[in-house]
Amino acid sequence: MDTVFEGEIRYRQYLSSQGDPLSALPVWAQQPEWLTHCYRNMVLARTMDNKAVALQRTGQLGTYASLLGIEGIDVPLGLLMHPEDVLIPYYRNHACQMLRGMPMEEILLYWGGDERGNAAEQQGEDFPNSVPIATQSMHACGVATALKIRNEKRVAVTLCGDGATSKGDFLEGLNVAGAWQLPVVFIVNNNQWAISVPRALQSGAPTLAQKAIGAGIRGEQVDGNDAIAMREAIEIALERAREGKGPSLIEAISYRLSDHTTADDATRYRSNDELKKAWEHEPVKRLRTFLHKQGWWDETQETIWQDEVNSMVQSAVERYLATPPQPVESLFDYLYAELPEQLREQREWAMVKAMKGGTHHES
Amino acid sequence: MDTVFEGEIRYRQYLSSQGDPLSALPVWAQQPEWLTHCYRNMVLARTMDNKAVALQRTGQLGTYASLLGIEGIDVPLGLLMHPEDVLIPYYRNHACQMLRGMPMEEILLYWGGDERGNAAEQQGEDFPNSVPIATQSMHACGVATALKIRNEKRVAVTLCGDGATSKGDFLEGLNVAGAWQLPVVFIVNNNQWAISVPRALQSGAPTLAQKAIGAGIRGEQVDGNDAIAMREAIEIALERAREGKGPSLIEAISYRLSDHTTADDATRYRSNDELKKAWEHEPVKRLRTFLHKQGWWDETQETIWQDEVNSMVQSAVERYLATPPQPVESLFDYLYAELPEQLREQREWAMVKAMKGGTHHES
Amino acid sequence: MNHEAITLLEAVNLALAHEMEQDENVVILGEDVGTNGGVFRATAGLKERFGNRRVMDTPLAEAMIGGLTVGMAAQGLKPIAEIQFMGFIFPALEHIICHAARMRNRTRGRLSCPLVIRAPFGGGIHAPEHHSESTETLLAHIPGLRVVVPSSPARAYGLLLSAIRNPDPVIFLEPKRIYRASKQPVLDNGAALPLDTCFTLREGSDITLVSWGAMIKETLEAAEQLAEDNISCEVIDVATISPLDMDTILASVAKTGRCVIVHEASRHLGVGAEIAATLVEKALMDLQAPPLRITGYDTVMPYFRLENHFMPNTADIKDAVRQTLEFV
Amino acid sequence: MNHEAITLLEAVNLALAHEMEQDENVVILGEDVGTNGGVFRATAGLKERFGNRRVMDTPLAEAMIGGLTVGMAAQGLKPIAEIQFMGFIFPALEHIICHAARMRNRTRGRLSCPLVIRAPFGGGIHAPEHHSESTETLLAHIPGLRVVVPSSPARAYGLLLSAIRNPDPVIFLEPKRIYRASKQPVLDNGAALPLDTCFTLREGSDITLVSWGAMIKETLEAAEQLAEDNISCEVIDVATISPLDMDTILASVAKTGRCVIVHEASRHLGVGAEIAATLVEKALMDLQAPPLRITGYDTVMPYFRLENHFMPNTADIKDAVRQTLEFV
Ligand SMILES: Cc1ncc(C[n+]2csc(CCOP(=O)(O)OP(=O)(O)O)c2C)c(N)n1
Ligand SMILES: Cc1ncc(C[n+]2csc(CCOP(=O)(O)OP(=O)(O)O)c2C)c(N)n1
Ligand SMILES: [Mg+2]
Ligand SMILES: [Mg+2]
Repeated sequence: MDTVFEGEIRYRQYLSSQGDPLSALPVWAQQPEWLTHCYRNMVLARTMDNKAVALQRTGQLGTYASLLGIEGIDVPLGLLMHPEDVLIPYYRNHACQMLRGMPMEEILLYWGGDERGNAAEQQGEDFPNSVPIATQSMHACGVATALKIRNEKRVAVTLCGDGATSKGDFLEGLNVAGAWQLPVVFIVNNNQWAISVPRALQSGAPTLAQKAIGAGIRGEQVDGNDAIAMREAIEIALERAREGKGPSLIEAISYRLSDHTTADDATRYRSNDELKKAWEHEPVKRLRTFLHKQGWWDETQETIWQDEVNSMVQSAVERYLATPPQPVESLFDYLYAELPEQLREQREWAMVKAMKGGTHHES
Repeated sequence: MDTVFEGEIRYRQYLSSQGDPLSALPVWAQQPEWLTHCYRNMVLARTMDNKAVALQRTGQLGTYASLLGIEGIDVPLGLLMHPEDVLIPYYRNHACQMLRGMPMEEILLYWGGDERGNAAEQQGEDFPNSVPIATQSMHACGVATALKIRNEKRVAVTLCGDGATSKGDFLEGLNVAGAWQLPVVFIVNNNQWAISVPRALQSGAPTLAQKAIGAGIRGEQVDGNDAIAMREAIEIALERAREGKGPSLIEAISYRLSDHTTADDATRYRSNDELKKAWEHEPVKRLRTFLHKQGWWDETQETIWQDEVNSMVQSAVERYLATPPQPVESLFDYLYAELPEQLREQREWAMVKAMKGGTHHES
Repeated sequence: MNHEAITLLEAVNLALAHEMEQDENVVILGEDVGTNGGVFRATAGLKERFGNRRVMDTPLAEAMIGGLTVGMAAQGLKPIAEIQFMGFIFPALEHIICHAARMRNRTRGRLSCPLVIRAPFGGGIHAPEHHSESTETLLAHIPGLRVVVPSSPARAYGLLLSAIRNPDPVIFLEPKRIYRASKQPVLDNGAALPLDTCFTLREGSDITLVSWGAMIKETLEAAEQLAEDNISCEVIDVATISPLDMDTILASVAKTGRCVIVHEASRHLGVGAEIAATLVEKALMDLQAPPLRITGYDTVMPYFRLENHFMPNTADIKDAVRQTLEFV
Repeated sequence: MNHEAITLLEAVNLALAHEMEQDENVVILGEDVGTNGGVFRATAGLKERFGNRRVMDTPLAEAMIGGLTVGMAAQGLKPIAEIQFMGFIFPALEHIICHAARMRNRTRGRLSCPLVIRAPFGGGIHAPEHHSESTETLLAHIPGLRVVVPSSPARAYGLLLSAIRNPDPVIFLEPKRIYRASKQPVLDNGAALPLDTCFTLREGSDITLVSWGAMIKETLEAAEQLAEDNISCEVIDVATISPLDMDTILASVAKTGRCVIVHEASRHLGVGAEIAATLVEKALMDLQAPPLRITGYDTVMPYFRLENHFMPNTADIKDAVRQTLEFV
């Protein structure tokens, strides 16, 4: 029997969990600038995240999906995408959204149950969070199709979790990206869990990156806790897409260090031991250790930055909390470019009802 | 970068298009019995098919999907599946259905627009034709799950076209089959066209078999015009599934020698040259030539068999044409195990309306 | 035998456990239904009790859940699939509409689909986007399906038993707003409640209030409050949305001459439309006032900060009742 | 400028070509829409004329078609997706319902989805299973969408132009039974017809007949035949199923006092239910008889040998009119 196809998946990693280089570093990683910048933003993201969880616990935010453990993926990505690229995120990419200019208070507004959290003009053409799993993969292909049709040197980047790779949308997306050679990059945040379902139950495939093989596109596996490896992988993929060399799939191996959302209790289904081990590999400490060892970052800088970051987050929270709710008409006013005649009567009712005051179920 | 996964796809073929062995044949193929039996059934299938097309052309059948070009896949499969296995076909597997006991007139009845064509008791637990593309792939996984839960040594076998491999159902099906190690065999009839869309536009993957790699299951490519190769591939896959060794995907390379259906006109989108070339590789002539060369089949046998087959088909057609339509109540009587009270009134109306006679759009 | 006071959610769990115990063909599948016991805990303890061959955590794919369920059911299992939230049911619709609802009809009874698809639905719990819609119309319009919505722990228990035992596909929509809202003693005796029939929860003579699911709470509240003003409301819980038992509603309206229909779903082609249309078709002469519909708006369900504006409330129902009674 | 008599199908093709010519953001995608020009030939010649960057044969996956369309539209293209038959639209519903219909609302207008999804629908052409259903309710119930159904070549041309130009998502359902049923001169002048409004096709004083799509044919036929008996029917083509222009229907019924609604879709929660419900809500006092619905049954669309039993016909409509007129 002739072999008619051969494929392989390789694994990219530079830093050990202890922050030591495992092989020669890329040239750019021999300089402090980018990596300290990256680190600062990872700390900012984590601080914002802690605050968001705290807000939820005190009833000031809705159900919230923590970004804990995704910093090594989202922060490099946010720094590397061009402003004119298009981010088509899932619901865990607040760090990347922030780096692309979305004000922190808008992020909170979204998780506070307000559509205006998707409306920040700084979001440009970026998509809002996608709640229906994996649907964003396909939107990214649609965006990439538009970019390709118009011959623009822009890239559509989309993210999803390991669980999402089981859904048709993700798989159909990979396939059309390959068939049409679209300028799109798929990043899978393989954080080992889809709520309570472990990675092993999602697929019999030993890697998720090999789903790229099924679609005939480029795929690789990367240590998602290693910001250096992630930058390398993302840069290559962005560059290829931008140059018309086709799509890529990056499986970034990470770990969901938080509960699935604030509505979840992960102790019901995963062991403390596993979680404790995962913390040994986490991206923020890893990069900090590396920077320390390089002499590019020290405790004083850390303290100063922590203070700075805390006050940035605090003022964002204040702006968020000061945002008055939308008027009831807002239910109607963005449904269509122009409200159809037929809906005017209901809009009136809604306003009258709101004026009459208290609805039965108090907010 | 470490290699964390390697995979390959191999191609299985024994007979050249001229019916000459390309390598040592399996032991069973050194005897005439099975192969002549297989050949006879291929001729039967083709004769039935010609007749069905003729019936459609003369207004005695509805839109019909020809099986021309699938004989090398369907006939071996029909002969190799065990009676207790479950066939979950697509809409082009009449030959396999017939070999599993479905009377030819029932096949015609189905294509004649009558649900009773799915009701033949000889169909046992086999599924009816699946019109919504690729949905059957998932049903096969559901059937296989049931077989596995009950610890039965039975196999679910499902087929689809090359176009269907782009649809989420097929891909989600491969994935769950791998995750759960289900006793299921997926056969892709890669006949190069999905109506007017050529194989190359469906996927950037050089083989469709490699979609198995994406799902972490066994996959291979087989010459679907070579009944010997198909028997080998099918036997191995069935055996593995039956023994609990997991699912397989077989990409059978064939060619749709007909229009997509009788409602299609393929000259609009594909060249006569291509079609003519495809006829050089077709499965029935290939096997006949091989049998001739082996001295296992001759012109006299051919003539006798043709006559026999013609009369078998003819009497099936007569039984089909003599089947009176179902009464109008049949619209209601199989919707639920027991007709809900709520529908009795409509059932009455329907009967009254039918009695009043001629509907506006004459049948 | 359990007859403690339990929540609707616990009643669902109890019915599932009861049928799994009785019939080894009953199996459960869905996202997070196993170890986690479901994100709402509806399947809590079942995997431990019945093993992972009968309680299956699936990969994350609703079309797949729908398709697996069809395949399993056609093989004679009685699969109960959980769709985590009704807002994620759409990828499964092809399997539900084209296959589950048709298998028996398509094969003239040779194969069938004795399956249940459970999904929590409706608003009012301040959940994220897509977690609060009421799109029962999409399923209720499909011939060959049954769509059932319980409104109390006891009805959840009894109707779910019937749904599981039913030889045809049943969509079982669970109003999550009242999952834990109140408790009621439920005898775990395997006694089913009938499908395809309304339940009259309160008798009355002035007006008929028709609702289902979580809105039964506000509807009963309205009836109670109106009673203080000597307005006597009959309250009907539709329970099975499709096929719809209009006979009970018609009989009630023949008596009261007036009707208000209450549902959370959007108004345009909500199930209330069918009820009102059938009322006027079959009982125009009984109607002393137009049947009014108190419903969600024809807007997208807003994010939770404004969701209570979308949801009908007790005051709305009372206003509609008064308006109906004043109609001349 | 073309003003030959053309079929509805040709009118669709003409409108597509017109808008592609006018606006380079208009692109077409779907299965077999390119080289083959669509299985019904609705896109014939467009790939040759506008190239395969603007007329795209997609891989076979409807969820993907839905999702691509959303992504393209959010980028400012005006994609027109063809779903080969409406019976295959289900996998795309998640994208249509959760994204296309919500993008503008979700982002408070920052992004939008100016897209059209075309699909042939309805029975009567003796097609295989799943090729003949009328499930417009499933889309018409969804806030944020528009659902449009033409019933003549001229309306197909004018409404499709509007649908393409509309800044929001439009589902454009093409009644395939009348794709080639008759011809009408259509001026290819880019003149659009308004959405969200009914068309009164025939004025009358005794009764209002309301329908859309292919059933307009039988409805007009019935009106014609009834005129011979001096029964004067007003015939309204709803055209935009959602949002529904009830004003036109209410005004007509205010005049006639009677109404028959005709549609192919199943009765239970068919669009007729909403029309009847709104009629009684807003015009109970105008109604001299219950509005009747002449519809498909609440059964699965049968295989084609029996399909004509399922479909309403002219005699049914005439019977309903007489019954309504006799109501006292
Ligand atoms: C279509 C759909 N089905 C189910 C859900 C409910 N749900 C939300 S997140 C989630 C798990 C996702 O896991 P994964 O893709 O691994 O991403 P992670 O949250 O781990 O980052 C599920 C099942 C959903 N949002 N959408
Ligand atoms: C979900 C769905 N979409 C579209 C169709 C219309 N359709 C019928 S057959 C077909 C092409 C199938 O091609 P392929 O899978 O290669 O099978 P083949 O007919 O070539 O054997 C299409 C698009 C359908 N039946 N179902
Ligand atoms: Mg995950
Ligand atoms: Mg094909």
